[in-house]
Amino acid sequence: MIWEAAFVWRAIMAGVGVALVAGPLGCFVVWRRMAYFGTALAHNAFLGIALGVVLGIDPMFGIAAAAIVVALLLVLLQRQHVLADDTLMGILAHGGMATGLVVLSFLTGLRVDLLTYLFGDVLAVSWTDLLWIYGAGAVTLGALVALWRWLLMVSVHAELAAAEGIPVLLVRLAFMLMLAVLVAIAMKIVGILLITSMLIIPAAAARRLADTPETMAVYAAGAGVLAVLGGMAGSMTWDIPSGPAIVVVAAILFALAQTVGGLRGLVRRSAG
Amino acid sequence: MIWEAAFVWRAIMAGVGVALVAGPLGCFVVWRRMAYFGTALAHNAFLGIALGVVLGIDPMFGIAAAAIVVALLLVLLQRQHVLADDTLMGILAHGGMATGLVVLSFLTGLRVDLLTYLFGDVLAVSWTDLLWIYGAGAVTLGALVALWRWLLMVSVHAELAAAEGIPVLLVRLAFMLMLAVLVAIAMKIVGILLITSMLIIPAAAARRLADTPETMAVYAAGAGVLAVLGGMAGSMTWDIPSGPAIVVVAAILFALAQTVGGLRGLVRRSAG
Amino acid sequence: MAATDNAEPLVRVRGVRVGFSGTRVLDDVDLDLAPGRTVTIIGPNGAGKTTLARVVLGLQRPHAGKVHRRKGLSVGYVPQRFALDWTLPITVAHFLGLPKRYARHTIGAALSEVGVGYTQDKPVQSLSGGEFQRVMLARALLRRPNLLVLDEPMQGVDLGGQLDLFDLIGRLRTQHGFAVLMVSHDLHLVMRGTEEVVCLNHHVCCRGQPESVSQHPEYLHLFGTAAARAAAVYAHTHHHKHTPSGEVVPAEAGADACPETEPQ
Amino acid sequence: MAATDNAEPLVRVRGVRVGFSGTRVLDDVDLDLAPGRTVTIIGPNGAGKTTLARVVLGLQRPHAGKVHRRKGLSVGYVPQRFALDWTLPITVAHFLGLPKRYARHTIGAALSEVGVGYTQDKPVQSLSGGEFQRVMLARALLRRPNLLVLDEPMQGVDLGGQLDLFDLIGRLRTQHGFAVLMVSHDLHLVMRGTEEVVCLNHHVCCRGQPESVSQHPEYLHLFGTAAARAAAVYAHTHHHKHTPSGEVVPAEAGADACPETEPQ
Amino acid sequence: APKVVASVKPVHSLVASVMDGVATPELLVSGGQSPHTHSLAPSDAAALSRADLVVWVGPALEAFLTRPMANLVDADARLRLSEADGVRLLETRTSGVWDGGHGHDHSGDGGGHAHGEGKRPPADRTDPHIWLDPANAKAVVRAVAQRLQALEPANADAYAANAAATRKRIDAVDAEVRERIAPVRDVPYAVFHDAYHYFERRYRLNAVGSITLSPERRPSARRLQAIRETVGERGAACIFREPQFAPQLVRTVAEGTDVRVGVLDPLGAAIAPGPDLYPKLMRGLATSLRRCLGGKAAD
Ligand SMILES: Nc1ncnc2c1ncn2[C@@H]1O[C@H](COP(=O)(O)OP(=O)(O)OP(=O)(O)O)[C@@H](O)[C@H]1O
Ligand SMILES: Nc1ncnc2c1ncn2[C@@H]1O[C@H](COP(=O)(O)OP(=O)(O)OP(=O)(O)O)[C@@H](O)[C@H]1O
Ligand SMILES: [Mg+2]
Ligand SMILES: [Mg+2]
Ligand SMILES: [Zn+2]
Repeated sequence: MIWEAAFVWRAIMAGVGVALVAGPLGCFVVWRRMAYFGTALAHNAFLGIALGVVLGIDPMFGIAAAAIVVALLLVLLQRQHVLADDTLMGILAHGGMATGLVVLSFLTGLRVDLLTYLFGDVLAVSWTDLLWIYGAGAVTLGALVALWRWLLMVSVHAELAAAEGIPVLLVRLAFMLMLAVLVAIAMKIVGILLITSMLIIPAAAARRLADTPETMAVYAAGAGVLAVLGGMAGSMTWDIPSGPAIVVVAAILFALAQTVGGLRGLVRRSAG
Repeated sequence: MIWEAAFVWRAIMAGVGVALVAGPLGCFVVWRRMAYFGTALAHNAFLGIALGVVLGIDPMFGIAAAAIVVALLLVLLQRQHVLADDTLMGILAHGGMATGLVVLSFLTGLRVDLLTYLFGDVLAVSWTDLLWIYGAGAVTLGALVALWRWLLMVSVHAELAAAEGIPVLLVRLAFMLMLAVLVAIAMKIVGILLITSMLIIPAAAARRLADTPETMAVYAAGAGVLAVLGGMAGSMTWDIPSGPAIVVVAAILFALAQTVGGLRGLVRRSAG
Repeated sequence: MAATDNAEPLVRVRGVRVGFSGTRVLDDVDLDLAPGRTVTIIGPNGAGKTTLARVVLGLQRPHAGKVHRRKGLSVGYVPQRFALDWTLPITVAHFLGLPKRYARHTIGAALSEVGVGYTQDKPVQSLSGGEFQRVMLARALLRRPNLLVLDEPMQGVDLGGQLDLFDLIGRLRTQHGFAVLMVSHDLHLVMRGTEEVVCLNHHVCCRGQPESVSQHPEYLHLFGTAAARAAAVYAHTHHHKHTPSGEVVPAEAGADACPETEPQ
Repeated sequence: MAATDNAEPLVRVRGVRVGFSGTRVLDDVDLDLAPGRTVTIIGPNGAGKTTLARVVLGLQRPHAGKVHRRKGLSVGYVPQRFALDWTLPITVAHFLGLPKRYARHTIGAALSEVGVGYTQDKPVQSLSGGEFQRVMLARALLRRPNLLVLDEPMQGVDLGGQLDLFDLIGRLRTQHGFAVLMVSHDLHLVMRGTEEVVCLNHHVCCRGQPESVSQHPEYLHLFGTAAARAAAVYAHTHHHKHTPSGEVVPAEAGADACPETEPQ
Repeated sequence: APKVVASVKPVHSLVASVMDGVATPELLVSGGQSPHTHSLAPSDAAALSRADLVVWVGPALEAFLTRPMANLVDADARLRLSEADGVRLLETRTSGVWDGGHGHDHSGDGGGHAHGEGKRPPADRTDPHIWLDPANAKAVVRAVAQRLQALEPANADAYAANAAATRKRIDAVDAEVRERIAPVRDVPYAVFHDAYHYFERRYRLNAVGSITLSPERRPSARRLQAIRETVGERGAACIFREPQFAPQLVRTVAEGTDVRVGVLDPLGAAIAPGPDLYPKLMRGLATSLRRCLGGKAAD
């Protein structure tokens, strides 16, 4: 049977690994209104590749460099307090992509396949990829746990946090870099569609059911894992691409959570 | 000379037409934190195409239908007040795209040229396209002017607006539909990269220089037109693609505005 | 509802109940707002005053009971909390012209009347707390509404300003005959220029004219000590504790504790 | 700066100037905050009180002058305006445990002390205005700071609550010896339990112990009538106008109008 | 029989032809799907991971296969045609306007060098449409047959025979195309994307330029104008679009001139997969060229 194939298990493990990190990290993405961040990084991958070629380095490093530049620019622009984060990320995303395209147009004769990064493929994950995912995941989760309360405080009220002595700028920067590194690695391995979905959708699904930030993080990780398992099962059963299948299951979980949350609200209210 | 070619003039006219509408509309996109909306619609174009094929209708209508469904779903989900708009749009974007991919995977033999929607091409604009742009543009601008103060009031404080008798839900819906129709049409003609950039970047550039919503709208339209002219000139001088060139010029204008705005702030402060 | 017989009320609230996640915030509340009259709601924190104002405005759907608003009602509203972010460039003058446009000198006059004429060309977001409250009030008054709903409008306004603004509201009400629904904590100020006071603590504890209410046992129960202490504040030494809703009134002092409240 | 000789101040502000787009909000302001002492800033709306508090906290960089904060300073802060949106699920108890975790009974006790023990498991966003202010105060006190900065902390708090909370702050200050910087409009309340009062109207108009300040000509100029009227509020009829900053003090009444202010 | 997977239709056709009567290879990108937006279904992944031989051109064409090839396919089951013996590679052209000259080797602007063994262009600059040169198709057949023989010596003879037959058929279709195109060989024309370098060189056609290097790169206004001018100056008779890409750009170039618009289908999108696809594809190209350049517009 197909379930016996090693690639299926690697795919499940990769998906679960991504889900476990993306869930908690995604909660901050949802709280801080950074849903656009993954997309912004993905759009800049183009520029990263072009950079990699110009500088003669591995495109992967080019992409990572572009991601870090985007994160830094975002933190810089945020300090102006005049434009919302989504606008800034939109500008960085499209500005970066357009710049990448312009640079590429000078590098005549070069072929770049952007869409590979868009769709990626969980089914094509290698053992080395798994190591990368779990390695970067463990580091990210560790940093997240270490910074958890500071990050929360900054999300609640940045000025209050600053007044109370939390290094707001550093905390923000650390968060952006964590996110940038995770997305850059996962984008290469499972594709941008899957990684940004896994950041946003399970966290959003968890919101209605959670009372505290911590439970939301745990539920988000759980919802992500469920989506991976459900999506892989669906993918095997109907022979549909696995990445999209996982995302669709995550979206269904979100819809369910909305319904359950809504019903719970109704019940509580009539009890009141 | 190249300036004599009709396609150049059509491209400039198309770009200017898009800029004139996208500038003012984009201000609301920036204020309402909806930078993600264009991307969300674009991702759902996939689903729209698939729908079009399944239902046997023109993909353009499928795309428009998907755009309207996204707009409606967004207004519906917004009413819960629990998740930020960017999160909701992220879910709709990725959920829709994944669903589209899954549906497409059943429709083997179907040909989808994603790249056309992503990049479009101002250089390939026909006279009919120009009619569409200016037609839809005029309608959108008219509706925008008519709803301007209500829209502003809803953006300032939705509850206050509702208390004062403004039909908040309808106003929101009207705005979403305006945006959806404009993006859907422009996406087909000039590509999603260009239309979402023209929505966000000129408006953001105008922010630092404007004191009132109206001046911001006018500056945004102006910045958009400048970007189109500059970008087209660049594309004719150097061998760079027109769409990306326009976006890059817009991004440069944004950076300039940031600098000018920052300097102005400094001057004012030391005067104080 | 003695005071409402002379005119059809603008808003009529009957038997309204609102609950959030297991607690009843409003329980069987009646309220009438008649043209030209001021109703003031007082009550401890968390009593449901804001919730009641939102019910009146149609922003909060009651979970039971009825709310009837007269057709064509035009409302001026000053919400209790309100923060505007910097993404929208908007000056005070422009904000006052939303959604209806007014002549610049009308706007200037309205701002001067609340004491912040100098803020006209400032960005709304740059205002100080008290300036912002004044601007909100100017905007609400400028609309010449039938009904003015003010949820603690004097928050952060300096003391001289509070008196002036109370007087201004009273004067305009006399001129234009609108109804006022006010939420306030300041018992001293409240007692001036209001026709009806409603003491609210989830249910209506007592209501009536200021003079009669201040004699009411329920009123004294809720506010008596506080009012007395406020007057004696300079000479006061503190040795008892008075906490707000949910803690101050013992649990069994719910609806039963208010036999004086008129039944619906 | 008479009162600051006995201890090295926690925060020392000297000659601070802050301007926004052409107007000077703070001009040559000095301030010392010493352990165990309360400094209260009073002044009309728009006087720059919040701006000064933010300068003290390091949130606003002064455009001229110096601010020296003692190393290892731990701060409790209650900002004037603050709204939290619903995207973050967070209960009151959890909010109090940010960023430092406390035992649940400690948190419960802190909340009960400010009179809102019953909100412990409510979402922060669902609190009423007064409940929220109380929670913010509880959180600031729980941190056992060296310096407590309270920007109109009693906004929306009911009257009984205000008295109790003032007493609570005073009691804890005596116990733990922290410094308090308070911004307030309530002159009656302010005058209790504060060592120093600073009247601010862009520049320091006068400063000193409450008793001496209330005799000061600048104080009377700024607040005299208001204070008198507040006391006489029941019997008061209004026939003069008193507007806040920028309008009340005529333009030429700038720094020159304060010869009594000690030069820096 | 060995389990064989081929990436795109033309490659699949050549492999199927070699395996004719023994087994049928699997095709990954079927129908009109683009190798650009393809994502693997589990059955595809399973096929790849079980395969004894996977034939693809290389990352320049099937970018989506890069990681699956590395991670799912056994190292000794991979066959990258762009590295196969005997396949002559061309570097992608850097300019959109060519001096034509019937496919002679031109260096310099618009050039694009032929690479024999030993000096291959870097992977990201390789023109991947190798099958459009029958000589390369024969090299592919040889390489595939060799691998199959090594995999399954029992059927070595069958493979050898099939390969020989296939090469013969390729020769036949080569001659047929050459003959069919001969009358229009000197007629200038332009194409949508630069996919036909191999074909032009083989048949010494007079292509004057392409609108874009590859479909995902949009042309500049300057390039578009240059190609328009070239089309005018060189008197191009036709400009060819491709079925999977929107026709607007081609229309823009043709606008205001009497250039006809034709269709070329270099991937065989409209042809049923199988051993016969390759000859049909080549003949189809010849027919389209002949018809349009000879005076009839398509669509
Ligand atoms: N959306 C909500 N969800 C849950 N509880 C809520 C919600 N809104 C209000 N509450 C609760 O209802 C109670 C009444 O709130 P309300 O704002 O009406 O009080 P209030 O009388 O205006 O108090 P204050 O004087 O402090 O402004 C409070 O305990 C509050 O926590
Ligand atoms: N970021 C800013 N940009 C421009 N002007 C500002 C800014 N912040 C404050 N101001 C202006 O500075 C002045 C002082 O503001 P501040 O908030 O310090 O006053 P305040 O004394 O706290 O008043 P209130 O009693 O009303 O809270 C106000 O007129 C305000 O409009
Ligand atoms: Mg309230
Ligand atoms: Mg203030
Ligand atoms: Zn007492």
